[in-house]
Amino acid sequence: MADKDVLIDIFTRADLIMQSDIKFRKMIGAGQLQIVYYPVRGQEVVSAAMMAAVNQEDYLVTIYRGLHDQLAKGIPSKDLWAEFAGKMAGTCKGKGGPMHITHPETGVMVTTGIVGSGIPIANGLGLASQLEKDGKVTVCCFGDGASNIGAFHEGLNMAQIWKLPVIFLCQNNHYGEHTHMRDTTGSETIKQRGDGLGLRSVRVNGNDASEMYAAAKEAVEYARAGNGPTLIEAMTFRFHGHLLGDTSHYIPEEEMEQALKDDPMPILRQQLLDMQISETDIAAIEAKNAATIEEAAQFALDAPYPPGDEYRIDVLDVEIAA
Amino acid sequence: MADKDVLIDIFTRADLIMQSDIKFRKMIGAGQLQIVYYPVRGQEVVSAAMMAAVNQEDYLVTIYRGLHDQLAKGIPSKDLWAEFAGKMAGTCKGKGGPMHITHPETGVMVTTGIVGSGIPIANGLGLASQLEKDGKVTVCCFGDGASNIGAFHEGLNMAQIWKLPVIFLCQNNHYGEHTHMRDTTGSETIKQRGDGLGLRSVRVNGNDASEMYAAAKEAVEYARAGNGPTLIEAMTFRFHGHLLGDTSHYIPEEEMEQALKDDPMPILRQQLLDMQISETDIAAIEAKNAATIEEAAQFALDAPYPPGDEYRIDVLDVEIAA
Amino acid sequence: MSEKPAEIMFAQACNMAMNKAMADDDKVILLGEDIADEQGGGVFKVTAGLSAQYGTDRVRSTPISEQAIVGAAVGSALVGYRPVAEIMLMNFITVAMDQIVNHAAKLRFMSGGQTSVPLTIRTTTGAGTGLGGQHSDMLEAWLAHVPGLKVVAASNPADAYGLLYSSIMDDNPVIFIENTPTYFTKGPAPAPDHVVPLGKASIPREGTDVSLITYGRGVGASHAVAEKLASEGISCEVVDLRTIAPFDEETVLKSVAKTKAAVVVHEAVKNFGTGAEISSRIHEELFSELKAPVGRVGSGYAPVPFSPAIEKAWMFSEDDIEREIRKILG
Amino acid sequence: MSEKPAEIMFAQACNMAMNKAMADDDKVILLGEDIADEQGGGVFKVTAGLSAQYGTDRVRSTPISEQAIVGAAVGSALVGYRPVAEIMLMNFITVAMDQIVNHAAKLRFMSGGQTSVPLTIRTTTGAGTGLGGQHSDMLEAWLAHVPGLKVVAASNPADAYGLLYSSIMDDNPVIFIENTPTYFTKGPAPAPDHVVPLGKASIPREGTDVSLITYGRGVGASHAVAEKLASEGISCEVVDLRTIAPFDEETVLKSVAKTKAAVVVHEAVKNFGTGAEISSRIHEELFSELKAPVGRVGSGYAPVPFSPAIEKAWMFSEDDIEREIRKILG
Ligand SMILES: Cc1ncc(C[n+]2csc(CCOP(=O)(O)OP(=O)(O)O)c2C)c(N)n1
Ligand SMILES: Cc1ncc(C[n+]2csc(CCOP(=O)(O)OP(=O)(O)O)c2C)c(N)n1
Ligand SMILES: [Mg+2]
Ligand SMILES: [Mg+2]
Repeated sequence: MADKDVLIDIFTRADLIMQSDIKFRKMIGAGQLQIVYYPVRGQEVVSAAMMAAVNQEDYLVTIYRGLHDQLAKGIPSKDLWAEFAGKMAGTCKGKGGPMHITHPETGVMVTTGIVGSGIPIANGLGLASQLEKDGKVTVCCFGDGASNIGAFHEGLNMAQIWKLPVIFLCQNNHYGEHTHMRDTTGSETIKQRGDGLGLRSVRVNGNDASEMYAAAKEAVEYARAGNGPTLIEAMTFRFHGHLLGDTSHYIPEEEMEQALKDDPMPILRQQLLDMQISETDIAAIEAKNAATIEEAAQFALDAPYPPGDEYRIDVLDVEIAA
Repeated sequence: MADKDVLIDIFTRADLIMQSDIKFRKMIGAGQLQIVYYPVRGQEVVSAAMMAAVNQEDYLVTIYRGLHDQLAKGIPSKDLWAEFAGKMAGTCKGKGGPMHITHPETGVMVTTGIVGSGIPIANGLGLASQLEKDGKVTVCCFGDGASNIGAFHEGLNMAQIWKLPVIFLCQNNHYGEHTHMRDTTGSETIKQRGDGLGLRSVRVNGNDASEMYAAAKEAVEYARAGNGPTLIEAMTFRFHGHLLGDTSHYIPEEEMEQALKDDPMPILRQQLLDMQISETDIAAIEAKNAATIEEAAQFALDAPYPPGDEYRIDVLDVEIAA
Repeated sequence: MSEKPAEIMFAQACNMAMNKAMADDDKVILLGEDIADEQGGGVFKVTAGLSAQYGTDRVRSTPISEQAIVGAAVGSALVGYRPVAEIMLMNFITVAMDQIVNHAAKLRFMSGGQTSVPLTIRTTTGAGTGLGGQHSDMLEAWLAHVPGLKVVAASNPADAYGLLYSSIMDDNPVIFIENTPTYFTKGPAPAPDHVVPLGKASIPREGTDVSLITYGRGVGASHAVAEKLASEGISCEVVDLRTIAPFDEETVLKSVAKTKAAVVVHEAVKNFGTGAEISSRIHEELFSELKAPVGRVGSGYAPVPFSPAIEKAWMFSEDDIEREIRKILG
Repeated sequence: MSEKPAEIMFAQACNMAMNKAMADDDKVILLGEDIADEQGGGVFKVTAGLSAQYGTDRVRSTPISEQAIVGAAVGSALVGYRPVAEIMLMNFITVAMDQIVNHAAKLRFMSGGQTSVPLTIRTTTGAGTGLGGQHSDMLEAWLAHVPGLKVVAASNPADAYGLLYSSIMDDNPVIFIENTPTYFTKGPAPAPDHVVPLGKASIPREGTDVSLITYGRGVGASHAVAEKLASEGISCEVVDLRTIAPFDEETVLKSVAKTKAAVVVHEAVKNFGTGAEISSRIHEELFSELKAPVGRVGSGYAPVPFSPAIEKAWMFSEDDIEREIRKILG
């Protein structure tokens, strides 16, 4: 079991994620936000534990389903919410949107909407750190489905031969869009593929904060010591389908029931209680997160949209003529 | 040890390859042919044994370094030589050239110059056979270096989940262009990658006719029985560099010496002798091959070039206007 | 309401075309992510019901492996199949360009005509709905530049039906581009045997003052502008290319020879877009007859922006078309 | 012979530009297959000696993994490096288009300008030497159509030196296209501090009757034709774009405003090629001043054929340029 402070840290991040996800779904459902949203409910602990094991300066590359990673890595809620809402005050001036969050101050370098494409880019960040000798690691998140695409193979291999300080965090939620992993993946596990490529590979219950944190910590130390990359296959589940509106019709009822029973959030909360962290203290964390989210949501709704001709800025290093 | 008839068959194919390679290099060296040529000397037995284990109707997909595969599969020397020489009588009317040999009558469906790209296409042939239930297998040849590219990963995985009748023959000659495998490949072996992807994978001495033939035979039977693909990593070597003119400066002397000592051709010849096949019989095979090659080479030199405006034909199903 | 002729949605028309092709020819097979019914019949439900009807042998959900998807289509096409591969969104063809360009487009030629690749790649895209930079690009200009490929885009459900059927039955590799934002717009239902030949443009609206040469979503926008300008006495002819490459030069040149003015309209980025080729061809053939240089309308020089206001400012629009028409008509 | 000014080969000029960039800025790193000296310094030896000088940390031979190569360049560029990635031959960008188009070109924009991608992708290609369908394509039109990318091609060693240096030091992603068949042709050596700015065309030959707008290998061919026609009193101006996208409209339009006639010349397939955009822009701006429609020269509508006679017939040629000039000059 990870120690108290670590678990509190993880819980604090995970709860922010959970509450944010709930709020986003609510606001979208109510028509207050009109965006394509990839829910993260169920996967909170994976990224909370992972990001608790790295520093703010360390890099993150993630995907369209990235809210949990981005919040866990520390992007301020206001900036993130404003970007989701397409506002000028958003992390990317509203130009990127939810699928393309960048926030260098917290190390979030790329969020991609192309399955698997973050992996080769993460190597580039790792390569820079290796050359700089700056001691940073790069965390690269992607899904089980992404392990079927060529970039995964090329990227993991290059990281291994060059011993790049990159942690490949495969958040295995069993499904890629509507297709179960068993129908797309010739190997039993994703870890097996990492083994086949020669890199250090582990498979953990990503929904268990302590187990996930231990694996993350070990991978980070391994990378910082110059030993190279690790593939972490973190087993988890997503409770609200591929994107909001998806009814999860393709998930057998028993599977969903079991997954909900294994919901990592109440389990983690109970672990805190079991460690004698008081209900009051936990409630205080939750309340603080709730307040942060309320404020961020309101900020996002109130903030102005970017002007139309922003499209001519940031294409090249000079403004494009109208 | 494979039986006599099989070994004679393999030797007959391998000797044709060896003599063809020697002749091509000679003619190019003498300026009689001006083409980019990828020598196959050293890899004869791999493809001779593989193709001895399949039928003419079975499909082959191969690469720029494909002369050995194409001859072993049975493309008539005249047609092949004429294509290498860019003549209208060539397999592809001179439009494809050495890197792009197609000859459906002998099952040679694609020769690609793009590393790794034959793999996904081989799956398509396998898929057709699976749907047709025609009992055919597809042999897909590529090199060790090709195992680093995304298409390899995607292709092998798809073959496995769909149990396609495809044999992935990785001819591991230790080098991709001028780079040794150890500098590009995170795993010890290519077989390991196949294992990681969940498919039946074996590693054999491709230069040993019997061992190679046994592996080929087994893979073919496995595929025909509907069990799916096999990855065969066949260890071999290329004696004359990546392409003609390459001095192999990047190959350590001892490595080259050892490889030459292991030259599969004299070993196979000796095996025939050891099996009481007479020198006369062997010499007759060699003489027949030599005659075939002489005739093909002369034919290729004498045959007319295609007319310039052939470029408007075969682009689409209708001729393109001038 | 009961008077109205039967209408169907664009997505439905594509579904029906595939259904008919599969019924007519058992060599037609479908490959793509989530396309079978167990996975919901495609994220936009364009393939819904087809695996139930024809089985998952012929309608195959695939891994997220676009190179393998297109490769499997190329290989099976080489030996007599008519695969229809779905690349979920057009931006994802970037990972499969090798299979499309170096293989599908070239194997007929490089084999000296011994083999052919009668495959269809269906893909969808389109801006204006806030999907942002990596899910909205119109990349038809790339494919039009590749000898050996046909490129097709329909502007209405009936054409989609007739063109997709023709694409599948064509003996050349065809890229069939659908438009996500208009998937669920309706139009008159085609007759079951309705076929639209490839390579033939249509003239959905005749006019005398200017020809609007367009395709896909540009057709609706051009119609709207034509309607508006009609009230001012400006008569626009709308030419719907339907096949973008190789395009129907005869129909285009005939129209412009009549109107003596043209604007080419597309959603894709204007710079180096398909409009440039069409404009050049018109100038080359009809230079001395033109009232003014051919105008072009396309989207701006930027990735597709996420935020609605920027996306709108960036995107081709009816206003742009109108402005361009007024400019060249003086 | 001793009078002759120092000459260098094209390939050498590229080598020298990278050498200078690496010396000037230790954030310049090279990635590519076989590029380090242990592997021979590149298959065409363009990077020879650089790993000896700067170490294999900065000059890295890679696996055959073009997505990983470009991805590593993108990632390191995001945090301050100036990577130069070599894609051995241009046809192989087809496997890396996602990294180039969806990422390198878009990350500055999609991040709202927080990050930038100052990478250079060097690649080589060119027909006419019998490499056949998959090793000779000129695909610059694709890249020119992608907002956020610069596309550069040099026509002589000195420009190659000055342009490659500028490309590496540019803060935008640049595709630098080399030409294999002319790698070993010579030209005057540049001064060590010679820099050619991106976005600026040159006029290597002035003339009054017609402007030949071209780049890369088209420049030599255009010069040769200009030379030939000069004897007949036809005066050709040659405009070498050097940067294909975004191209120097000002110089092009100024030249054509003077000559009142233009032919655009490139090696790439003519249909939907870059020549269409340039031709369209000229028509749009100078329509009423032109003596005749802008001519275009490019290669034929076919994959690059292997056999020499077909390849020659297919390929753009000096004859084509001459014919086009005569056609428009009447
Ligand atoms: C190259 C590419 N192909 C297809 C898609 C469409 N797509 C978006 S998400 C997704 C599923 C990815 O599944 P997984 O990697 O398991 O991640 P998850 O969504 O489960 O988190 C697909 C197919 C894409 N974005 N990029
Ligand atoms: C996608 C791609 N990248 C690079 C090349 C250039 N190239 C041609 S052959 C080759 C080496 C391939 O090595 P391997 O797969 O081991 O096969 P071998 O040549 O040894 O038979 C390379 C890098 C290519 N043809 N295609
Ligand atoms: Mg998943
Ligand atoms: Mg090899």
